[in-house]
Amino acid sequence: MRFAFTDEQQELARVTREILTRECPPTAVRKAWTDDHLPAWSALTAAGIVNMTAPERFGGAGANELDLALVLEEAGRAALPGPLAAHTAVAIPLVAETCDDATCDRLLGGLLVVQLEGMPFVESAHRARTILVEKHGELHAIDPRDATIEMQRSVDRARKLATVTSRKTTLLSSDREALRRAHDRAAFAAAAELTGLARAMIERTVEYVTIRKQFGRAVGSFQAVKHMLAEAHVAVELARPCVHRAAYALAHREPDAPRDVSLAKALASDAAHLAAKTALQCHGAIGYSFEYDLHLWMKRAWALAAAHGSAADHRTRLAHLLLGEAHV
Amino acid sequence: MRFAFTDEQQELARVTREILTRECPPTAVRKAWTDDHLPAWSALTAAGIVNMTAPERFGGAGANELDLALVLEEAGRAALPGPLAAHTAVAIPLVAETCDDATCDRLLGGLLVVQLEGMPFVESAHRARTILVEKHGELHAIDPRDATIEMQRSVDRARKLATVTSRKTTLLSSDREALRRAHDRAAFAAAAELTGLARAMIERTVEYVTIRKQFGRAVGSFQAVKHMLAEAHVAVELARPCVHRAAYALAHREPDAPRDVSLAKALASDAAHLAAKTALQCHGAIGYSFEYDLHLWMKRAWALAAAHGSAADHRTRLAHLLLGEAHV
Amino acid sequence: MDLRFTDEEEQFRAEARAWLRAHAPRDLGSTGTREGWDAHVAWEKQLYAAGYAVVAWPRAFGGRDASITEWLIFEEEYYLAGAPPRVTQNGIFLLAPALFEYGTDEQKARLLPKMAAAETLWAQGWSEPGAGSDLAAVSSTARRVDGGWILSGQKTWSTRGIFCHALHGLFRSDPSAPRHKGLTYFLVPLDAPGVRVRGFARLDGDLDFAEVFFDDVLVSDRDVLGQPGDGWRVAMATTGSERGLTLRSPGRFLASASRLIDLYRRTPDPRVADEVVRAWMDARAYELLTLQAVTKLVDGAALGASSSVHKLAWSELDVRLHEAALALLGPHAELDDGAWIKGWQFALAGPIYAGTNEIQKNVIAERLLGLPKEEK
Amino acid sequence: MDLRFTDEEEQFRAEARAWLRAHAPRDLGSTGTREGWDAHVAWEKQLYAAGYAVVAWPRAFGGRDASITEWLIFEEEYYLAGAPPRVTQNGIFLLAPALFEYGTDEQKARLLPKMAAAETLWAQGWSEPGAGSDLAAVSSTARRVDGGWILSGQKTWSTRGIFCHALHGLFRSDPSAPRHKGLTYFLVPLDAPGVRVRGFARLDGDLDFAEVFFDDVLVSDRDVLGQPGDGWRVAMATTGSERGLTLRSPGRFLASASRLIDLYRRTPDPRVADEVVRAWMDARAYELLTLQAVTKLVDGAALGASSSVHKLAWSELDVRLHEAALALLGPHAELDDGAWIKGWQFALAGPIYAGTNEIQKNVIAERLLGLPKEEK
Repeated sequence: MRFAFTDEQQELARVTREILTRECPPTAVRKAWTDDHLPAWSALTAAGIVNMTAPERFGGAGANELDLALVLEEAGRAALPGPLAAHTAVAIPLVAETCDDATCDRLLGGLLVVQLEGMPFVESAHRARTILVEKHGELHAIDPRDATIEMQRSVDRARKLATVTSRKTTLLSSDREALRRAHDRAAFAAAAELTGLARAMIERTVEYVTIRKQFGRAVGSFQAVKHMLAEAHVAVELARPCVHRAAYALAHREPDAPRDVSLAKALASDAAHLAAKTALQCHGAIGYSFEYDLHLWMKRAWALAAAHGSAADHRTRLAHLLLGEAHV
Repeated sequence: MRFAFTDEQQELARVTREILTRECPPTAVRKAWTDDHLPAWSALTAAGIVNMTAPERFGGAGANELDLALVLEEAGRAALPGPLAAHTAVAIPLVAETCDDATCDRLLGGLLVVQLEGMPFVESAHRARTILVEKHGELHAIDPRDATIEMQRSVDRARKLATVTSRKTTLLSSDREALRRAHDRAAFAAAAELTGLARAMIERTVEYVTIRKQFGRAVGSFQAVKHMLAEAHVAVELARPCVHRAAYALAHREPDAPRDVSLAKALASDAAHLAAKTALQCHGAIGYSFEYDLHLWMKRAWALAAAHGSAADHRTRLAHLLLGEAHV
Repeated sequence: MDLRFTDEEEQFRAEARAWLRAHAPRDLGSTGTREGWDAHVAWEKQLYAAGYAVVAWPRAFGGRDASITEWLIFEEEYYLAGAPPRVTQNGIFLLAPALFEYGTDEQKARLLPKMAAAETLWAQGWSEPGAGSDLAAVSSTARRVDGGWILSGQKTWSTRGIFCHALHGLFRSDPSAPRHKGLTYFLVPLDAPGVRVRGFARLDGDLDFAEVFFDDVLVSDRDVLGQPGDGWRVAMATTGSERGLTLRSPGRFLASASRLIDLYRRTPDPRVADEVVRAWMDARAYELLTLQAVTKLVDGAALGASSSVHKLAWSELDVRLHEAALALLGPHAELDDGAWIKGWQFALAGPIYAGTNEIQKNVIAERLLGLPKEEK
Repeated sequence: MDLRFTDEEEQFRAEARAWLRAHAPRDLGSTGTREGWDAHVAWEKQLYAAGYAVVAWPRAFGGRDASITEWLIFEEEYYLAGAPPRVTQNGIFLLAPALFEYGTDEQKARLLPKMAAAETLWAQGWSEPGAGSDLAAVSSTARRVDGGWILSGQKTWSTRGIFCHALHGLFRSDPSAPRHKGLTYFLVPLDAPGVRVRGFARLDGDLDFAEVFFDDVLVSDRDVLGQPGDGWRVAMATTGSERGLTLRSPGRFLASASRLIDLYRRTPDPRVADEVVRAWMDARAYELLTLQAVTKLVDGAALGASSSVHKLAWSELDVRLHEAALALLGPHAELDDGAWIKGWQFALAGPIYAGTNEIQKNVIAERLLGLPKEEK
């Protein structure tokens, strides 16, 4: 029994953090709000991260969710804009496990985004080479040139959402199990990003309340502030091992993966919500200003907490899994 | 618009408090744990409180829920053992509004207790002259001498619970509306007692943390303790006007009374639970000891919060009232 | 206890309701834009013309001598009609109570009618970069000179302060006095030489805050509210005002709860039903708390520190209510196109402004429950 | 990451499970009565005879040299089998870690085997009437005399301390030293002249606490654990022990969650379903937190202040889990006849003992997050 990441996995997280510290500081996230700017993408591609989940023969590293978990956490930590989760954690594995080699060869070269049932919008659809769409339990491919892509404004402007409609779609697969796994991968990826976002908000808040003085002392020396931050920290510390356990379950295709994924997404969503609320309250007015960066993380956290199943959605799935028949 | 009690109602509360301070201190509540002891009952009877809700021609004062609200709050405040709520707030009005004069004359002289549907136990059944029982929407009377009364042990030993079975019952009424009101009166009375219990626990805790020192200062000077107590206080301050509004709605037989009663009982139950938990935590170990009196209030609060509809039960009723059809 | 309204009150309600439903505009745009601001000011002038701007004020100053109960009725109807936020708020709710209590007759006559008529729009100047929760740390200064005062320093977080004509706020006039003593309350024209106003955006991106810089701004003695050195007390008249933020209109939250219930009916989700019910419960409980307080005020009692209970109640319920709405909207909630996501961000300010909820809990603990102050 | 257990570990689990299911007794009565106590002690002796009393200890002292992973497996199986609370706990979980770290060879050889065999039952002597959260305020004294020490004072809140043979705890040996310095850790036979033990009841009425009075009790030098004046450090070895309360067995809470799910299935109430699910989630998350910590320990890291995260997690989930159970029981919950109302009262102690949760939050804020200490 060893519940920890390998040295290689930790090293990849370190590399990711280095790239994102350099290429995706808050100014870059802000730039993505106003421009159609995708920070760090080429550096992440060059580092082999963007396509890491593709099989080696298609230019990837055959990475699984355990390899991805810390990378996605780092993406959340930096509030990285763009389709890393959709492309790397969901679309590539979905194509790789449902399509023949010729199709893989064709699709895995370009940016993939994906719309699973239940999610009304697609992120970065306007940039994608191929848009994957789940419809009635089938997986279809859409060429963006055949599609009407209508941009939608998210409260987090760095998320470039759109609705996608197209008459011309190509059936890729009817493997419902693979699609079910794709849902779980999307929820897992969001959970990993959420714990990263939550940690970043707590860290940033700790820095601020250590410096900010009121009543002649650091705001962070007040017990009320300490306890709020401690509670948020505990929530994140409990969510993280659940996210890691979900990664393990997905990587090993365990039959209980849905249970572990729902646990992870529910706790990570709630932890990120709590961290956002705590961060704002402990900052006071400054955190409420648009010029201060906190809201870049907060709004991402709100969006991802609601995406791919809210905490309540995942608890409902758990109720069915745990309580079965008895759950009316 | 005048949302306050009359001078007479406040005076009656003052008298009740005087009686209970004298006749129902914690030692008396403790005595009721071990003996079959009913503190303050004769004094409350002598003061006209026990039968205050009976019509004047049957020896009462024709009092309504507005007259009762503060009296019941005082009963809660003192953790008064015994069937004051059942007899005075529920049974007497039920008999008075459903029975003919001859029956009233017969029943209203002695102690009445009542078992409404949904409540598995009767309090003080072994002392009653008459046990009222709701069955299939009808009101029956049972003579205790004809009944099997099996005592049950409550976590609050001052509550003398029993199950009552009897082959011989007398039909009193099939007035379903009156029975519905009886349920609401029982829930309202418990809510009023609960706010009294909650206030008493907060007051007692404030006293303790003001005296108790740790780390060279009063425990109550720590912000964490202050904020916990402030939150409990706010919960009680919000529940009280709801209890008072419910009293008004019942006294005036407003059609929305069920809504106001459910609001009152739900908030009062939660406020009392929070006050109990806060009181215990702020006391620390001493509050956890049986020799200290806090648990006399806590256990009553647990019992009454679950009785006559828990907070969740009443929120469910509110969901039906407010959301109607849409509430699946 | 008698919860009926008098015939006169019911009559007043019917008139207010009819007028508001007929006239209340929707979607006036953001008050952070000139256009949106002007539209809001136009609405204020329309309210004033109809006699509804400041119902509880004396007629002499533009009001209609309404009772506090009528004021509450008006507020309820105002929000039920879905009428816009009031850009006069910093004047009529925050400054006016202090003016009524500490203003000279000349000041009242000069300032109140224009405030009521939305001719003078007021900004609040309390917070500073270094004085938030710790308001008494104000470091902007007022220096006595011949025939007046010279103001210097910086105010910030002045809500809807960009397009205002005047600012009311605290300045340190005696640096040698104890913290709470050396403050004076000033009323400052924002077109005075040396004043610079910079707008900045709040959480939702709307340009709705202002920083105000004072670079040796000369004001006269008649711009002092109350006595020099008495600024803290004047400010407290504002925060404790029963018709200001303390009795923040229950109508606003009841109206929100009612919109939430409508949303639930359109997109029912039984898992959220309980949160919708709780939102209504909290709003209703807050209304009843307010009615109880109004009765106390009518009886001549002061609310004092219990206003902190009110602040906690409305600010927390507002957050919770919007959380329930976002839960109902699911993944659509993040779309920045609706009233709920806007309202949610607005609600998040509630636990911070007008004294953070942590400060309010300190007040409740120390002043209502009597717990010992933290030793310095 | 590899969450599989080795064949040896699975073998160990199978054996432990089989033995526990065959032998674990139910309903041994209250440990506050002589009869109940004796039954619990008999069970401990049975555990010892089977080699399960202290699995992770060296064989020399009565253990079986089990790894920390095996220890965790044993704990899980212990609770899944519904086996009784362990009356040896104050010895094997609290004193033993300090003995292993600070005890002399003579002390270890003399004390550990009898502790393991439940021949010596240990009580804890830390808290005093004036020293609870503020443990360093201990005022019971140890006075140096020829060939030993004289102990005086009072200890209290000694859980299951009534029928014990010995007590381990803190005494002030140097009143002139700074608060944390002048303490010495003593091991005191409770049959020594001058010791008086008084039982008192906890919340649920069980006589499960003891006060211990020391009236000039003479103890020898070999009854000192660690160096004189080093008592605080010795005590911290106890609280920081990974196999003691810090890694409080997840098995206990998983077993409770599983009983809660059974209760739900018997008396389903969809309104409580979400709380039941949350209870399971919390228990499972706590298990995973623990497994992660175990891996860190195996790698040689220390848990340090993060043990406060564990304490908050298990104590809060235990309360919540029992609240869900009581909600399912409805008005029947108040009957004092079931495991749930008993368990609820027991759970309520969790946020208080072993360092209140407020103290734990201070530790998390200051030592894990690095927030500044409160100024004195």
